[in-house]
Amino acid sequence: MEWVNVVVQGTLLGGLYALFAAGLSLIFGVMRLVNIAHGDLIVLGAYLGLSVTTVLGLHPLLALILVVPVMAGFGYVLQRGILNQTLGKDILPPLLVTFGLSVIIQNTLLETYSADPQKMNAGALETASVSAGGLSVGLLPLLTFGTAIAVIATLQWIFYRTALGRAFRATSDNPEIAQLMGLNRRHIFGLAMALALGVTAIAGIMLGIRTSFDPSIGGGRLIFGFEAVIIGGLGNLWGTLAGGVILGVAQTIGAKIDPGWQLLAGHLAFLIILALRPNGLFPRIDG
Amino acid sequence: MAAFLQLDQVSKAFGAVTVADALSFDVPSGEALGVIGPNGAGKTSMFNLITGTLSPTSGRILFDGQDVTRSSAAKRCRAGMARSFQVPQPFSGMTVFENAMIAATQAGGMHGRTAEQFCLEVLDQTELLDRANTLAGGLTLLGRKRLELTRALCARPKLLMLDEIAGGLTDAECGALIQTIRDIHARGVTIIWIEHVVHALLAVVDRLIVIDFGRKIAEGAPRAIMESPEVQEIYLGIEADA
Amino acid sequence: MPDPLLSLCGLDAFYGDFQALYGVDLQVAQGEVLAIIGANGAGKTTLMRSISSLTRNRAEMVRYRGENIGALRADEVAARGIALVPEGRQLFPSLSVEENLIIGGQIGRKGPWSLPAIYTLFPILQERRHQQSTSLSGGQQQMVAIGRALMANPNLILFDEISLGLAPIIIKDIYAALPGIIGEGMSALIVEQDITKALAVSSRFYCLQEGRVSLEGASATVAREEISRAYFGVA
Amino acid sequence: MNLSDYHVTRTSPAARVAALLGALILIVLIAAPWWAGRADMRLMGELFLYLALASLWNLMAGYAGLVSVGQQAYVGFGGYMLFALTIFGGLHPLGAIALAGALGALIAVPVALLIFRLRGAYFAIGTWVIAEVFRLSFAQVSALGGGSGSSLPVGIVRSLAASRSGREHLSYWLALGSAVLVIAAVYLFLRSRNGLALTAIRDNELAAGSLGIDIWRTKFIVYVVTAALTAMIGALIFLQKLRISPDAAFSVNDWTAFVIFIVVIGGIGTIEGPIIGTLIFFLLRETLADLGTIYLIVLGTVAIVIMLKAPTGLWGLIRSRFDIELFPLRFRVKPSSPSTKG
Repeated sequence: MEWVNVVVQGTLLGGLYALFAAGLSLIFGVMRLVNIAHGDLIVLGAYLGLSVTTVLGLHPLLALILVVPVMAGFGYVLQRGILNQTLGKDILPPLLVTFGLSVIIQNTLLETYSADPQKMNAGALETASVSAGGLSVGLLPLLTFGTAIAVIATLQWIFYRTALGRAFRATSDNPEIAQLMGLNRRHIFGLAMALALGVTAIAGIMLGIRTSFDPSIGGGRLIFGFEAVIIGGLGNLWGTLAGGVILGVAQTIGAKIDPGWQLLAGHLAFLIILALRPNGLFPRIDG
Repeated sequence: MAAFLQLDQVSKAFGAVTVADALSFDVPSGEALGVIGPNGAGKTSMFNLITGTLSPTSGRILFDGQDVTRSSAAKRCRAGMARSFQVPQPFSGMTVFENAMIAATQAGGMHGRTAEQFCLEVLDQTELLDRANTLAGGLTLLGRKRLELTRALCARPKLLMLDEIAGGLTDAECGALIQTIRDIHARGVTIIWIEHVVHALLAVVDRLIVIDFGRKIAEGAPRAIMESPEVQEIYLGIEADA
Repeated sequence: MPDPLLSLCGLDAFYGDFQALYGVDLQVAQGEVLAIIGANGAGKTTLMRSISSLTRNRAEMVRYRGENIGALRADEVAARGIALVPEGRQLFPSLSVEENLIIGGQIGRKGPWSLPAIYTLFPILQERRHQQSTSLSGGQQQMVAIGRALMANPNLILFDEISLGLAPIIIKDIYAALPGIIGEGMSALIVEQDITKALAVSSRFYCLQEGRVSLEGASATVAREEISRAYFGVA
Repeated sequence: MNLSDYHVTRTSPAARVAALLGALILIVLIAAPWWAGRADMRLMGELFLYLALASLWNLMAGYAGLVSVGQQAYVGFGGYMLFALTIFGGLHPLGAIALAGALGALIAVPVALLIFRLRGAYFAIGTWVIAEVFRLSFAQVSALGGGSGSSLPVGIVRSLAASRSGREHLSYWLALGSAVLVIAAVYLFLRSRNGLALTAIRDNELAAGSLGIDIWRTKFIVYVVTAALTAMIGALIFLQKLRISPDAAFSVNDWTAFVIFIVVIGGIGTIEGPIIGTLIFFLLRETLADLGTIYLIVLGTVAIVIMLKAPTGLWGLIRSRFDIELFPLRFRVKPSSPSTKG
């Protein structure tokens, strides 16, 4: 029973990691951009949530209504103002520019909010739990997991059922020919980044409710998201959720054995999967 | 007798598009083989399969007595293959001379002054010597094509594979090119040459194969092949109608 | 002569340091079908890319319906009614056949072409409409590429080597469909390596050689030797 | 037309002047203990170590196309090896530094086998994961102080040199020597046949492969050698710091972010770039140090602007303007007797 509990907790933790990963996966899927600043943007989302809750006295979940559009707008401006200029055959410019961005965001947060760990107050939600079959599961982790499923289902729907998704896929397949369809690549990429940062804002707020955070933790969140993406298989959103769950379960099992091993166990699970299945567990099948 | 290069039922498909369809042919040592066929017939894909840039869906490729079907491009090159690319692939940030040096030192196995002197000779032969210090990225298309030939020659191959190097040349230039390739052939180098400029091809090759839709549709003595009705039909639409 | 639909005035084009086109002058009248011929590497594809702004130019080098469009983005040129059927078809592999067609009509220009019209023209596409475009044969893929361009209801349609890599019977079919495609008022530019085919469907032609126009004239009356000379430089 | 009219050279007057100047500067630097103050020497020592790290990162990213954001793995590994080998192995610190390099190469082999499965940007994050694994693993070693770290025992420090100034001079010379060694090694490697192959891979992998260059193997060798040298530099760094902890040893900011900024600002893919970049980095740091985090924001912004507006960095701008190479790699074909041509 104890181990079942560990697996359940890990699975739910995986929902959070899938949220970290979804934005990363989306950006890579549409424009082959790997955003090193992704983790710091998650943390930025958490801090924006914190500001909204403290200034307006809103519940963190209500803060989403403000933070998601703000982050999305920021994403659009960021993409059109800076990141579009880095796209091309050479992988170095996007990598180094987003790396620079990571340092800037991290230190701006440090300057604004100080290095002290912060946490958002979600009231009763934090402690509420549901019991079933001898297991007690926190409502918040359950909500996070549900959010992850909802986010991924929505992204999946956008990608495969809407004109925007069609434009994303066409631009990703062949950006040059997509322009001949009247699609302005720069605008499409801006919209993709806006969508990705909207998801990132949700991830940041879920993170901020769940644990304390400080400006330096972005790198770690990037790595968790990245591991979930690779474990699940590039370009597969549901695979990303599975990747997040595997990572989460590996971490809780590691922590169960020795509290110092939580992160190490997650990384090792990732490296083992990389060694055995370099394309991830659920690679997208393409022609 | 084992052929120097042998393709045995080599096929390659991308989805529903087949670029090589059970291709089989032998090239004896020392032969100059010409390859013709319309654009998009799979000629360059065949080169990619032979040199290892593509790996076949099925079939076998034997080179110099070895099964090289699963070998990397680099390994096949070290075994003695060199090619030119139809779409030139220069090392753009390096000079023409450095491009030649890479081929001479990596594939040609030469060192130091010997390599330098050899490169100068080849550059002279391919009429690029006066551009030796130019960055390869700054060459015209013609210059790039010559650089492709230069690099392939600097590799000192046993099997030289040329992919459309005569297009766009003036008559005099084309004549010089034919002479260059004849000289190489005379040294015993086996040659496979894909070319649209048919008169250049006919001036050099011993035998011709015709490729269409990834299939070998004809093979034989050059003149006879060129006069065959199917070649007239598929390859030179003009003559067929005239 | 009335104002041409499209005119190129001294069009130059570069790839990095390499110049692919040198001062090309060319006119297409409303409703005219023009053939572009020339050897590999003569600059035919570059010409197509320049007209559709995939390769950007100086504004006045490309003039279309009285507007200088050379410096516009490719999507802006597309929105003005110029569509390209690119060499090698270049369908979107992650889109279904139908989605490939729909995205072609995304610009929202009014005209005779719509999904039903395309399906009437190429019935096989309707049968295959939910398949991935990569699972089709080469000829069917070419139909999708043509359909995708038509969905934009263009005034000017550019065909770049539409018979490349297709079986003769399919090429015949596609050429048989061309007159129905290039209907009332639509102009077309056809790049084709099969000179006979190109001349048969066009009223005038231009021959390119090493980035320059080496010959132009009426398709019906041109002599073979003249083309041969313009094509290869020296006969 | 006679081929004997031409010859091939790899040097130039500018390079000869640069070599002469470089030799003079080197002599002045070697003599620093006789003219520089204690604080200056410490600063210069740090500068040399950063120069060595930057030159190595540049070899990987700028030439081999292996963009790593996890080189702190080897800096920290080298540092920890120095501590472990001297404290538990009883080795002399200098021997420990050398052995740290060898062990760095050894551990880089399985690491490379794993992360070479990732391409491009994913390779970059993969290297970061490795660095995290190293950090978390060393944090588990209680003999080395676990998460809080440990100090180098006084006896070991003393074994370097009896006097404090002797130790300071020695560690200065070691830092200078390592920078000179790394730059010389990179220069000689790039001039070699393998270096030419590496540059070819950077320009066009397709063509490089079909000219017989084993791309995987070449990159693998660069990765492993870079790891070994980085581990040695790491050992030197912590020999100067005398204290090590997982967070300091495996800091992504200190050992990778700064290094990347140095290379980007100076000019990636050139030997001269990291030298200029290091000088500018230290200049900025010394003038803006009081600003704290603002300094890092400025640095990040400068790096982004350079990457977008002048991706070849400062040295790239200088080179395109004046066409000079201080470290001549280029082959030049020259007419032997200029009088024969008009």
